[in-house]
Amino acid sequence: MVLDTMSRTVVLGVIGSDAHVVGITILEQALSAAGFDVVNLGVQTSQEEFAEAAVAHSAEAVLVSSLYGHAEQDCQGFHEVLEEADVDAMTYIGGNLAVGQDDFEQTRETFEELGFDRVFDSETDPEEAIAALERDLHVTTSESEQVTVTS
Amino acid sequence: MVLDTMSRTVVLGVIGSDAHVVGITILEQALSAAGFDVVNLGVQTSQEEFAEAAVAHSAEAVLVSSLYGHAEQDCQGFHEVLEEADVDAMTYIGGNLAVGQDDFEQTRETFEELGFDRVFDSETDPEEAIAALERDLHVTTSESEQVTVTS
Amino acid sequence: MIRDERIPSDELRRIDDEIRSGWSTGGDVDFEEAIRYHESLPASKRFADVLESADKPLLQPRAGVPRLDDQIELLEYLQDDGKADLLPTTIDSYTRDNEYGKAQEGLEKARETGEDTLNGFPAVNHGIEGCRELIDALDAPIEVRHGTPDARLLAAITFAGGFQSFEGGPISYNIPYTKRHGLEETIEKWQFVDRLAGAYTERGVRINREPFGPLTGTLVPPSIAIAIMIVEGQLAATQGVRSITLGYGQVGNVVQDVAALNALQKLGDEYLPDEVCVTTVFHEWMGGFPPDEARANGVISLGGMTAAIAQPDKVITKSPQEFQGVPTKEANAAGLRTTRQVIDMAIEQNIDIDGIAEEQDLIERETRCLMDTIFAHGDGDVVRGTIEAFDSGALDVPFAPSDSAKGAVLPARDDDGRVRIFEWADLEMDDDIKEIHKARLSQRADTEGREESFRMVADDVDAISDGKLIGRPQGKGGVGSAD
Amino acid sequence: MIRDERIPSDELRRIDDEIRSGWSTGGDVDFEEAIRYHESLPASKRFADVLESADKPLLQPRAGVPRLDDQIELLEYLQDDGKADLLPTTIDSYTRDNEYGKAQEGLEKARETGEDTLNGFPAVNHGIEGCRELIDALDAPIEVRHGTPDARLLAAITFAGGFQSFEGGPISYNIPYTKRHGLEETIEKWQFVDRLAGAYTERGVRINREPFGPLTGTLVPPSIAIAIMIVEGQLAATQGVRSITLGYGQVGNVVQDVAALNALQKLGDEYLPDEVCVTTVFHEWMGGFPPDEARANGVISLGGMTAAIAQPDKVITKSPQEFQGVPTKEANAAGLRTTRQVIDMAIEQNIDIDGIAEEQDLIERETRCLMDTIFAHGDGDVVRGTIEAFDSGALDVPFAPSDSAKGAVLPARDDDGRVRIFEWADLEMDDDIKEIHKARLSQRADTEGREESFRMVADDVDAISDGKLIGRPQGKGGVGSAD
Repeated sequence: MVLDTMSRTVVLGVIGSDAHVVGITILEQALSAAGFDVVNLGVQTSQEEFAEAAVAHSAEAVLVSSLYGHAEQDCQGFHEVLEEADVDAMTYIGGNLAVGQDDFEQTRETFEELGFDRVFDSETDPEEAIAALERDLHVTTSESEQVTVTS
Repeated sequence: MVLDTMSRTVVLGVIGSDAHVVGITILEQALSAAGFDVVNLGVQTSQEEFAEAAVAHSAEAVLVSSLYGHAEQDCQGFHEVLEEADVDAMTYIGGNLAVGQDDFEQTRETFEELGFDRVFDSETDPEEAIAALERDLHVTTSESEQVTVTS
Repeated sequence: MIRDERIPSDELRRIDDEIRSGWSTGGDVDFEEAIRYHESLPASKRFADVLESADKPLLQPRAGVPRLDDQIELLEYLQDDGKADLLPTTIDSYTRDNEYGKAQEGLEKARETGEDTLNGFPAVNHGIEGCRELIDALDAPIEVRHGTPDARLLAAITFAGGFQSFEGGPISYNIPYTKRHGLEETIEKWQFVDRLAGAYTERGVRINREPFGPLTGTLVPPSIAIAIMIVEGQLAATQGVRSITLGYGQVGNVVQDVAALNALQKLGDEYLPDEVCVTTVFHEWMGGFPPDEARANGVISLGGMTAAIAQPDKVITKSPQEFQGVPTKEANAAGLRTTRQVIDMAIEQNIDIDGIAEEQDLIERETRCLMDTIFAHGDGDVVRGTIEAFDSGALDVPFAPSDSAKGAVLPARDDDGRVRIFEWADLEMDDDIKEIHKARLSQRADTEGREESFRMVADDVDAISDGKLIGRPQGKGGVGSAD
Repeated sequence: MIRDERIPSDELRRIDDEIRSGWSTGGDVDFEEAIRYHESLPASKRFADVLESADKPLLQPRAGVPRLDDQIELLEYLQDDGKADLLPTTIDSYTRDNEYGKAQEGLEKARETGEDTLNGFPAVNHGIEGCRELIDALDAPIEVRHGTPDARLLAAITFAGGFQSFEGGPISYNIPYTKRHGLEETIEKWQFVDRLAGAYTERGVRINREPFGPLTGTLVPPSIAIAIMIVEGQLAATQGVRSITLGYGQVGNVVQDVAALNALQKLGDEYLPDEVCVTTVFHEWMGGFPPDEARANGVISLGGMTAAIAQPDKVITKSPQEFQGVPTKEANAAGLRTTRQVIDMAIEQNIDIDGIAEEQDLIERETRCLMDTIFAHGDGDVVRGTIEAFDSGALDVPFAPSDSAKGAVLPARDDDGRVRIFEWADLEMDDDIKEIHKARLSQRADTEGREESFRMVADDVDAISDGKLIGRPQGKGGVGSAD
């Protein structure tokens, strides 16, 4: 199902000391299958590593994953680091973003204030993130895929 | 392991509306194997049925079982009924004799006051009841069996 | 003299009129109106159809409280939080003894105090209107579960009240439940229940009937249970029942349980008329439970595993609080979900255990011996044969409190934990089969270095609640705790 | 260049001295005095002897809290109320990162506030005295469980402190636990740990070593896990270890799990030197658990059932609170008792499932392919071969966070729920074996009416926590919840 469009590069990684690898492994597969060029930085990726990779690969989007509950600390100043490195990319974050906080809307607000363009919870399907990417990056896609968008 | 002694008759039954049959079925087997003549009245046996059977079979012991928690009510006046019928037998009771009452010594006292010669809890092995019977009825038995007595 | 013959229509009406005069709510029954009510129910509430068309085992708990709104709330919880596929309504003890007056007192007291003064739902007292309110409130089909020797009025009211499944039978709700009801008496009464279910069936409302398979719930040899299931199925079929669910209670040995469920379905199909749709229900362990929820969950899961392999049509679940009596609704739902998880994880695995076919063959041969002796005792009439065979002891149930059965046969586990017969008493069985049992029990005796004796029986009765399947000598067996 | 060679005695002493200077408690280690302490322990605390002489699977939970008295209380509870046969002491994360200073801060804070400010027992900070107080307080043998890439100081102190079993290995505590430690580095460090265990062994104190079998805990194909277990066993044997417990994490398909445990024991015996006593440990499901204790009990019970059939030497249990992280001690003990009940009911049943021998044969062939490629990559040296094979991708672990493994191989379940390989990447394997996997996955794709794709992988990762074994299309798979 490679899209009939130019390949777009996205950088993917788990931020901080988090070592949860399954989610991004599957997301990497899903993004590749959808036609993106994926740079997977893996787990325990620093803010600087995200920025360097985004510059080196001219990434159009930076996708940050966090599942161990310390996302807010790990992302403090992240967008400043990206800015300093002249990264001009969409930024998404997803996962278990807050521990013991049930109201996801509040979590979304927190991370939007930190500068993220989109915030996803841990129940998000890869398709949902891909559909958002396609819209945000103005990727031409087929109708049948657009109807799978649920958010 | 039939004992080297005259057969003694014991009457066995579950008193009241109680329908728990497994315990007395096994006790019947154990008593028979130990050489007793057993009259098993089965479940849901009334005070009068115990008395009639004891008279009819010249029983030397009446063994009452109760597992459904209403033993105290079911046994009120039981010894008066036995007396009126001229039953002169040892009386034992065993089972779950009190609901929600943890102190077995108190339960034992309650049933001794009602007239029972021996009171057993639900964890009693058949061997224990048999050993007590042999002592109370002065049954000659072998030494090896006496050492199995635990109460 | 009672025989296995269909009650004529006029006789049905006569008994029906008489029965319904036994309590005020009986007068409200109008058969034609009841048929219309059943016809108005959605397909999802047609018990027989839902059960017979399922592609994997459906789960059903046990549950009954006195007040209607409480019962609705309880069943909603088990449906929503327990994900029960089929729902129960368990009837109180007074109703089982036909003491509707006492049940009424209890119900009124429950309404005043808000306490559960009865141990079940007094459906006769709630009447048709109360029953239908319950049926209407829930999404899943609901079965009446009880233990009533004379369930005629209960059947008349609950059938008219919209229930489409009814547990019990003349043997299975007599032998394990009551001491003094004669078999002839309970057969006659259940012929009416089945005939009434048949009358609904004739009109397109297939009432599902479910003989109670576990019987005394304590180490019942599979062939004895299956023979009684077949007899009750035949009696129901004669009266016009066309949806019959034969039951079986887990003994705990997976090979024997799977073999028994296979044999139950196969022999049920073979012995019952072609026009009957035969399904099976597996009851999770009905014997004593460990006094510990964690261990109880292990017992429940072994049942789930067995169900995943044997794939009966229905599983009746236990709760981790089984030891202490009536479970909370949370524990009841937990038992459902634990069972569901095990079944859903194991059912697609194609687990094919060696020796099941052999064990099934043995169970089938034993069952045929028992069926043959029943037919012989009755000169071909299953009703007469059942009564005579129980009377002679050729048919017997271990640990039966009823005077109608000798209760002289005694089971014990073999070295693999399969239930064999230790004391045959007068049970009819081919000698070569008896030799097989004897050899298996002798093997166990060798393993344990002790004689075969009633001690094995006693130890086995307590084994699962003590944490093992087989009552090996190191385990202490308390007699009093045996029930 | 590092090779699979025994560290010479003088080199052992040199490293030992250097390592022990890393934290104040290191100075207290006196090898001769430690040998005398071990010799003073009763037979019931000699881990290797207890494990190797058991006649049925021994149960062991996971547990570790920062303060010594709390740890004693916790282990006493698991021993008395959980009836654990073997006890654990799980080490905190700071110690795993060799951050003894931070562990000390956490420990002191824990002592002040009474709160669990560390996620385990900082054994290095407690020192020899603290460790021995723990060993002395409990009746059962205790194992050190951690996840430390460089566990040299931890080993020096806990061995001298009286622990006789130590989990981990250079691959199994690297690949799943850390991103940047090189394999060459962790192998060198674990050679010291094994050499130190070997030094005790030479003196009659057989320290049991247990490579961590579950690896990434997520759908690891059995042959990959077994090959890594054999490699770590060989490395330990070279350094003088004589009691080795190879591990395996449940994948949830009973046939495959039993086959894998059989293969693990057989290949372990075959590949490791004769003087090594090889035992096996089965980890109950290490993947995501259902967010529901009732369903979690079902998952745990399936593990117990598998253990009853395969009869490994040890079972590491899970608790019904697995979903929410660290369980209460009550939940931890409940997991033990549920497992015990299932094993004790099922273990005497002689359950022999069809297809185990065939699956075992496949697993053995796959493992031999991997072992062959490791030896080939290293020109006969297993250390070089392991490093080179991981580097080339000929050896790989799915979902490996470590940079030392490609993590490019991807597993998916087949139509029976057995874990097959969907994406081989550069994993070395005979073509006919690849064809078998391909055929099995294609059968599943047919059943589900969809293409084989990473979606199956994603669905399978979430399946058990969603209540099924196989991630069939109807199940929604959330990526973020996949870990």
